[in-house]
Amino acid sequence: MNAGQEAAGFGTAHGIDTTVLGENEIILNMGPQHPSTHGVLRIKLRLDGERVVDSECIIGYLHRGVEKIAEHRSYPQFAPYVDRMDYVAAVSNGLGYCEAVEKLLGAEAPPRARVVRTILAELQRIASHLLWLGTHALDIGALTPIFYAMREREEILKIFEKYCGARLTTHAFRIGGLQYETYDTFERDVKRFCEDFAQKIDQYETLLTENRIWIGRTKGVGVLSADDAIALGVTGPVLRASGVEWDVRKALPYAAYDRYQFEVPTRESGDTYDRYLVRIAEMRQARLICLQAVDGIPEGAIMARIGKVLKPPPGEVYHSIEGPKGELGYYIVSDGTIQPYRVRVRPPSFFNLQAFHRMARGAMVADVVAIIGSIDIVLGEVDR
Amino acid sequence: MIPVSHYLFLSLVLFAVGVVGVLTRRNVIIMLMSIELILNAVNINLVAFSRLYGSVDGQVFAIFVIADAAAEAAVGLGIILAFFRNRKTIHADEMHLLKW
Amino acid sequence: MVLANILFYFFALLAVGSSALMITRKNIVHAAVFLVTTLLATAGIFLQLEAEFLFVVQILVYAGGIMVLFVFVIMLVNLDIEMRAVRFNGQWKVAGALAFVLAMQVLTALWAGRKTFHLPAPPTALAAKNTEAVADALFSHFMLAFEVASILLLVAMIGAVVMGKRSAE
Amino acid sequence: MHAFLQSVSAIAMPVLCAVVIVLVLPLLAGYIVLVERKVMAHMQARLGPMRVGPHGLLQPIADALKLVLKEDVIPMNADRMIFWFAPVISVTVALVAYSALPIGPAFQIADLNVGLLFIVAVSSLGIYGIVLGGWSSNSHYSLLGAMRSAAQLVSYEVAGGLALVSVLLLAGSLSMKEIVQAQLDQGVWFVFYVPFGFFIYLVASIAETNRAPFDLPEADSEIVAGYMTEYSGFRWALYFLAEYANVIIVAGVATTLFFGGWLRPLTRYRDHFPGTSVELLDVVPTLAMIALAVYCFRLAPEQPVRVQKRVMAAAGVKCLLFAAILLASLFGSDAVRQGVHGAFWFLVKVGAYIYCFMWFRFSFPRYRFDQLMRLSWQFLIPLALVNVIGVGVAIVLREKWDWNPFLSLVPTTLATLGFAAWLTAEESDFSDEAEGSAAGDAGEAAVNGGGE
Repeated sequence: MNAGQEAAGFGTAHGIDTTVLGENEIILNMGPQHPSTHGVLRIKLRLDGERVVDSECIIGYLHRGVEKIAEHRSYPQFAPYVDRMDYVAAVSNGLGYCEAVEKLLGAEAPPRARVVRTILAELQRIASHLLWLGTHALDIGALTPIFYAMREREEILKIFEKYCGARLTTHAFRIGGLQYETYDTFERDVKRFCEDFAQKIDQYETLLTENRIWIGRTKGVGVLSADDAIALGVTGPVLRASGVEWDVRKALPYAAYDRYQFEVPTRESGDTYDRYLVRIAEMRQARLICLQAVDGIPEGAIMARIGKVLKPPPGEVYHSIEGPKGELGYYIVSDGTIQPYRVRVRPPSFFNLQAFHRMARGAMVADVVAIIGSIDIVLGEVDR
Repeated sequence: MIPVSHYLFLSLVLFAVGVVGVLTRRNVIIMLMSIELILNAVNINLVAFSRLYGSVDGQVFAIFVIADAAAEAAVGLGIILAFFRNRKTIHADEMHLLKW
Repeated sequence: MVLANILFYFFALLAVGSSALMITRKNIVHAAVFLVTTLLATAGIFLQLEAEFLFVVQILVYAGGIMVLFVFVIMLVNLDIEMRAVRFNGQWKVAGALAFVLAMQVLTALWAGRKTFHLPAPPTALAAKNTEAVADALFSHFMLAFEVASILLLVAMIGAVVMGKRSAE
Repeated sequence: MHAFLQSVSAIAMPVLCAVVIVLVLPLLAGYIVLVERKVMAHMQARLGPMRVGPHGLLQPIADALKLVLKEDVIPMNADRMIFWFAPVISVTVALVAYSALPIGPAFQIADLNVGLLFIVAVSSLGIYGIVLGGWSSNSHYSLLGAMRSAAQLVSYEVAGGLALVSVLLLAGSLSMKEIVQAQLDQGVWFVFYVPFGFFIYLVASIAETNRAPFDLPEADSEIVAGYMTEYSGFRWALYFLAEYANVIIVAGVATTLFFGGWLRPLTRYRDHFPGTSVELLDVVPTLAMIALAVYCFRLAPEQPVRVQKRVMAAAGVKCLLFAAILLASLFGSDAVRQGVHGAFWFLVKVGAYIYCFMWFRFSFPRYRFDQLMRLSWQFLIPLALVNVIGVGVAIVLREKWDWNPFLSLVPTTLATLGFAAWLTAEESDFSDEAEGSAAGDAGEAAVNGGGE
């Protein structure tokens, strides 16, 4: 391994050498059943006392072969499956898939559908970040924020439920647009939520942002430099916390994002605290987008005319969106039949998790937990 | 009243046990613990005589002994730890090189 | 005072028994536990001798401080190797002889002084104000020794820090 | 034989107290857990236990039953003897410490003249239960928890002990009863004399009892459950009991030393009801209990099930019973009145202290280990030293130059405050250097966040 690769964090088939342990070193298996590995992640830590000398993420406990399943389902049939990848941000997953297939078909959803998609996707971003905030704070030992976060998330899930009948794995969109028209009080619900939500974020920040212990636990912990982040393919809030202003919504606008004003929050130092601040700021931005969008939902059709049986022309397409956790991409190859020839998902959690090894070196066991939390992984997406 | 000789006898037994421990065990930590036992036996003696003569001087001595034991434990264990780091053993028999 | 006498023999037996177990256990943690028991039994004897302050100091410093340090260090060193090692070295004869000689010496002394060694009735003033009495003696008559002891502790502390510090390997 | 009987009769009352403590404590601990869960729930915008009994009043009993009946798993490679013994050490030690705690002037097992030191000493033994339990489980999580615990307890004992010294200097005694008496004589709770002593003890006592934000030995999100990871069923319950027993102990010590123990607030206000010897303020406990009873009775009809209605009403009746006892004791002898009312005030203060513990627990994230150590060694211990020296100076001022006792301690408090500010500033300087300009721009979140 040359020095450049080492610097970029590309190990050769990386694994911990457990045969030779230094004095005072122990191997600690964190997970797959550990309260704060957020699912069934297993991390093998080589510890010197409480300091991490080396780490290895072992994944695959939740592998369900989602990509393989796609090859035996028709395009619309596969859409519900993508909800099960990042199950706390199902709407975003569905959005990415639907838009990718639309691109493959050469179709485009009507404006009304695109705006509604934007609203729901941004609400989903807030919901996902709320869940992250709660569990992250819980990992660091703050018991209370999770209940506040869940309370607000519940409001969002209620909106989803009223819209499409499901709360978690929503399958809210269809290829070509929306299946359902918005319900009567949709605008009012979204607006009321967004208006209340501003002060709710302030509440969370009161509990955490300037708390000495919180700062002590997160500042300078799990630092990821911008170069490392880019080299490792890290995206989303983790990347932006390292100072790289990259957001698919701005760079390659999709849905209706080009219509709205919003900022891409970034921070400089790329530590856990910055990732926290970036996500908090993103929630505020998502709220602003929702407020802008909900005021002028265009009238019109919600479904494009794409026919009953979807047979995209042979070819391939890559489409990515900015999911709550980072760039969520779908690479779909069509052979002209009703089933995709190959679907490859670029899950943000999987790539972000790669940075863990780099962040955790030299950290303490308590920091490991904070770092995992700050990456915001969902194992359903990592393992697919 | 229990005659003071009983206390002295108890002290003697503990002292002897401590001596045997120091001389026979190979593990340095246990040797150090045996030394603590010896100091403890001395303390019983001191306190018993303090009680016999109705003066607290013996107790004050015992306090000094405890302070000494604390110092000894701290330094002794420090040495043991350092030794263990370098040689991966805490056996007295293997401490035969006069260097780390 | 019958109860007090019973207590003495109880504590004495406890101390002797657990000290004997202490030097024979294979597992160092067990040995440490038995040493703690011995120390607590000794503390009981101090209480029975109406040295209340020393009783508390024994628990606080010996059992609660020094022995915790021992246990801590025991956990730092690798026990698996120890469990398989030979427990005793070959100095039984020397140890036995030395212990025997010591025992004879003390027994002779005890025999010689058997007439004088009886505890007088407790001087109540001493018992009631034990802590104050100890403090008075410590900070007047034994002031110099006290200061020396504190310097000793300081030196030991620095020494322990230097020893325990990881050298730049 | 006569001597033996005499010594037996001498120990009858202490034994009675001991039996009461051993019997009541598990129940009390169970209900503290219930209160903790309810308080936590209400702070977190939810209800907490509601199903077993009205408002979860019978939940502790159900929990206890469950724990006793659960399977008791011993890991295969555990050191069985020590694994079995460690929780027992924890509980025993915690219970022994109660023997010197005066719950009211009458209810104390032994008024040792080294009472305070005894409590501190015995509490320091509790560490063995944790360390040995963690070690014997033969699990890495347990061992990490045990090591954390050993280091943490030893460190915070120093800070807590030094905080206690400041009170000892003021009271001039180690006996718990005499410390309370000193506060009665000097007419002020010592918390007003040495607020920093109290602050340091508060922090140290949270750390010593392994409560959040210092609950590293059992930090569930990091090392699963620390030293308790491999424990289950009854043994686990013993650890739990020991933890809450220790909480009550430190609360009791803080109450005795800083909040006047069993003394009623406003001890100097001694107006009587006309024509009786009953003091006006002595009816407050009775009224409080009656108010509680009324509250229970009002809640009773709102309960959903008949059983729950009855249990709620029974709780009200129990409160009335307490009120009656408190009222009746007013007309009894002085000793009875002080005994009963002293116990009431003591328990109220202990409860308030424990409530603070809970409040902290739900508000703060957890410290990291190095931060925890730094807090103790680089902040609390120097602060406590300055405080103790200051109190010594104040006593000299008071005794040699006849200063007003309160006035003499003002410089001490100010000096300690200044020192604390200096230490804090030093620390943030240090972290500024270490981490660059990152510190202090937390408000920038709002800048990035935009707004309307």
